[in-house]
Amino acid sequence: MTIRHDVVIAGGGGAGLRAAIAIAEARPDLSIATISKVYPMRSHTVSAEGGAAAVKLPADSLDEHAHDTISGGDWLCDQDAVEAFVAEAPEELLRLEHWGCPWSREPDGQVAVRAFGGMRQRRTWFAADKTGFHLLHTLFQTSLKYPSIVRYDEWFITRVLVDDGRVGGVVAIELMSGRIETITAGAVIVCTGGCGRVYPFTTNANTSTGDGMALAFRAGAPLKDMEFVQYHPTGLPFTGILISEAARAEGGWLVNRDGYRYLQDYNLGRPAPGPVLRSMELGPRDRLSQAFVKEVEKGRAIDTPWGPVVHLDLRHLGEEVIEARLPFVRELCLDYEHIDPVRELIPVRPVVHYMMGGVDTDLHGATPLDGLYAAGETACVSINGANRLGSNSLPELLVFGARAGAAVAEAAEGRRAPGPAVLAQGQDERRHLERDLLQRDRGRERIAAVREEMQQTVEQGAGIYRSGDSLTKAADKLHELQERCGSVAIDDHSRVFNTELTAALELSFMLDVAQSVVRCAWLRQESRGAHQRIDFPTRDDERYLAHSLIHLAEDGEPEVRYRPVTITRWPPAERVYGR
Amino acid sequence: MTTRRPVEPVLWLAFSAGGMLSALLVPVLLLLFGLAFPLGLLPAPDHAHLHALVRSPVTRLVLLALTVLALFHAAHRLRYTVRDGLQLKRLERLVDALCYGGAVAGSALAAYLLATIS
Amino acid sequence: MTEYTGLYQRLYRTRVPILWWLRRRSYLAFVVRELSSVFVAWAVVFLLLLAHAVASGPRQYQSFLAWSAAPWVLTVNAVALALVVYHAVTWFNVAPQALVLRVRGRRVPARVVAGLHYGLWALVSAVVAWIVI
Amino acid sequence: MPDTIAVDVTRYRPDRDDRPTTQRYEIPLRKEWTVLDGLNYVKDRVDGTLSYRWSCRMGICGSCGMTIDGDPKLACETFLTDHRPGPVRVEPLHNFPVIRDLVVELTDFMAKLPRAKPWLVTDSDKPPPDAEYRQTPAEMDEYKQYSMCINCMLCYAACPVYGLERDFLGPALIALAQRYNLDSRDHGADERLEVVSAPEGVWDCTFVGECSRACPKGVDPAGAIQRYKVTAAKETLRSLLLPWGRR
Repeated sequence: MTIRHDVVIAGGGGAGLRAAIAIAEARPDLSIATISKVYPMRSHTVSAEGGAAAVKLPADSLDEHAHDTISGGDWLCDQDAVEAFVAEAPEELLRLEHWGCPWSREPDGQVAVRAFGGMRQRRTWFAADKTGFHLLHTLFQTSLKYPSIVRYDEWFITRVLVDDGRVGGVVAIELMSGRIETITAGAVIVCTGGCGRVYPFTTNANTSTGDGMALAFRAGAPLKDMEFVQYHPTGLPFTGILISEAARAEGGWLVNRDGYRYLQDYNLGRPAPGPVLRSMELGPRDRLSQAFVKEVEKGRAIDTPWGPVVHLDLRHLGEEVIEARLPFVRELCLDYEHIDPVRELIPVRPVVHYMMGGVDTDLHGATPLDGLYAAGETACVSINGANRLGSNSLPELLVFGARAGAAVAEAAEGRRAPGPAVLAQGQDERRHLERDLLQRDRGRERIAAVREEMQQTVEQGAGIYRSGDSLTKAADKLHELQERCGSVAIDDHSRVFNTELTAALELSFMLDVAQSVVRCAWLRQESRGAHQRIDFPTRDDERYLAHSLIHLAEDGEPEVRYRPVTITRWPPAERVYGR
Repeated sequence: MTTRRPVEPVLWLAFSAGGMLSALLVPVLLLLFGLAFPLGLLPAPDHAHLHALVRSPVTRLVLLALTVLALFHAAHRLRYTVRDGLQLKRLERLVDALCYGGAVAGSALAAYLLATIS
Repeated sequence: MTEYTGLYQRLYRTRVPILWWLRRRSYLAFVVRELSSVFVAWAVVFLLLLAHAVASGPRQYQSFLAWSAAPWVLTVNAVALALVVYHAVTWFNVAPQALVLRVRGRRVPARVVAGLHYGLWALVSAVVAWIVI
Repeated sequence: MPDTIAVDVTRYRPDRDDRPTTQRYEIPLRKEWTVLDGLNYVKDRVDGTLSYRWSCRMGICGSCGMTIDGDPKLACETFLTDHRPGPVRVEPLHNFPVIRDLVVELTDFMAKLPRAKPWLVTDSDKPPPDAEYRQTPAEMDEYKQYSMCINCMLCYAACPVYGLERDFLGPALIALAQRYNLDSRDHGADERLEVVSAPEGVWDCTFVGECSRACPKGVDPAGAIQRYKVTAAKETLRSLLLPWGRR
């Protein structure tokens, strides 16, 4: 059976919904399928806490936002993309306001903005500390207005179909029934979010398994800058639940076992009682996470059953500020650590949070593969470079979700009926799923065992600090795990809501992503932003002011190329914080 | 306003008003006349005093309002409790008719009784 | 392996048991609250009979008093009083959820709204008792 | 503290079972483990065929609603140690058809959702301003609480009326309608009234109040419904008393 739509959007989170609305507004005649493995409001956008950056105050300027972003990204950002991004971010956030997003307000009724890490001005719009939640629900509820958006909730995409160099649709499983369908479309926009679950300790939801990255990669699109993985400096031990950067933006301190604000030892400025922009706790995430590792090496962290931690101190902010600005932080601490940040120190440690890399796209979300687009964390337009600044990801998914939608709406004019090759591939994939996976009788490996080994491998090989050695070992191990993944046991032979089948598919997606990360990290022999090589501790603009692009070559093996970074107005310079 | 069944809001208003009025008035009245006087905990008021009281138009009006609204309050609650508690959705119309019918009849009787007090 | 399951027939649907309101204490409390209305109705009927008796003359009033002292009437009234008080308490407790009061643009806290109701209750009761006695 | 605890999990595999059965798993009892961690332990190490939904594991995505020891709960916010000595009874949410194991069917809610027009309805004659709508913190307070719903469906599982009346719009949906009605930027209250004030809207609610007690995010759907009744009643009175009025 085949279902036909004009556009397929893979993923129903922030980027996917924004793209869908953009198309529905521009071209109500196009039929849009949003296919997501979860209901839209479960998407990981929901977990974003701190806020969304866009120039708002008169004292601020687009150029300053651009410069903060570019220096924050250690000059690996494409500056034309950054300029487009900062220019459109304000109107996107304003549009959200017009759609009903409950942005926090100043007493006079204006939208309030807060400070954020690495930003020279206050420009982070926020809805208390549940910004992602409100943003996602606003987008989802607004999307219900448009009859041309057809939702396929809880459908799992297993393959992007390509015929003659052109994308023709996807194959997806309806989880509720187990139906496997070919859904054809002239364009596919991949908006499946990040891949934090490749690592053992992450803020990311269970669903962030890099599906879209792997799907695009397998379809022939390149992945860009995959070696840049962001560790957020403040996650709760054991769970990895995120404690928002807003906690530091409101004035929280990071202290070591001696109660000492250790960031002053890492070229991030001198401590002041209140928050100082681009200084100390408001430095960028890569530098803060690296400082943590150094503190542990110096023996100044606090040991817990879940590894070393430092403390986040909010006590001096007082109950009123915490309740008004950080209620979710308090709720999470109370629920999961049984501590009250009003009176107690919060144990925190760095935790994998965001993938700077992703599917290579241009400024309009288009990948080099005809008909394939990407937006959001899945994509790499290159505004985040080597390290994303906090609160840039939400406006990114809006700006580039909308741009991808607009591009698709325009390009859909010349759409063709899917060729027989696409349908044949769909049949092929269906047979593969039914025969090789659903009927698999004997498997030697447990899915979870392979997954855990992969996660430990990637953490040890490509963590906050990497080396040629650690990466080589990781690459070998991942190769072995890839083999073993082919024989994992799938005891569940039911068609109905078979989460063991999806877990096996996700595992194979994650292994593709993990291998890309390790390979690109091994090849980049320099330290830049979130990519810190012990054996190459300095930035090397001569050789590596360039994006890595990994793609499947003709022979089916991955191949890495480089493309120069686009520099428009801000030549590479030293990253300066605290001065 | 284009509510399809404006009768629901009206019934709900009567229910609410009855609930409020009976919550405020009934406990004390029942405590006095239902328990305190019969049990001799308090001396029962003499007839002349009460007679003067019930002859007053204000008392009669209050009593009428209380009775009518309390009956509609009871009808409303009973209707839903019977419907949901005994799962009699299919007999909903009959249940409604009996409950509100009872309230209307009771109200009429109350009005007659209170009007004929001399 | 099974073929397509004809899923819509295979969803497992439970029927709500007829005694669903015994399954949770809160459900039972709810049903009791709703049934208190029967005793509210009884109470107003009782008061009507009283008013009628008073209007009919001293003799009828005396016999009403005697009737109301009969054990079964006393029992009914004791139960009724308990449930009417339960009605009043549950009514005032949930009132703040339905009633939003504002003073100078600020929402009056739920506790205060409930407190006002209880205060009014006490006042009304006192006035009624004073008038009757 | 004993180092294991039993969980009794409802299993239902539509291609094998006619009715749900219960399966017991012994799992380690750790103080930082939630019921969700326990289920994940089972899924990863004991029985890969167990199906349930979960995603964010931090109480914001709303996926992992289940009936735990009789109460509708988020599995990721319910700690095993609070249910000692066990066994912990884990069932699918009540009032919903079961697809499989702990996975329930939510299509009824998803289909009803658009009917309440849960989006900002603005004056269609006026283009949106090029600045933000002003909204004071006090104006935001009016609806903020109702905007915190995560659609976890616990309130539907707690609501006996929804169990009896499939047509009932239900707590979360009416609270969501109220969220927009009370938003100072919205002008859609009249459009929503038709749906919400229908018999299967607010009037089906008997104010059991369990929805508000079940809500893990402090939303008060029962209050939203009662407030809606007050509004609808006022409107009706006005139209009855002033039939020649503005409408």
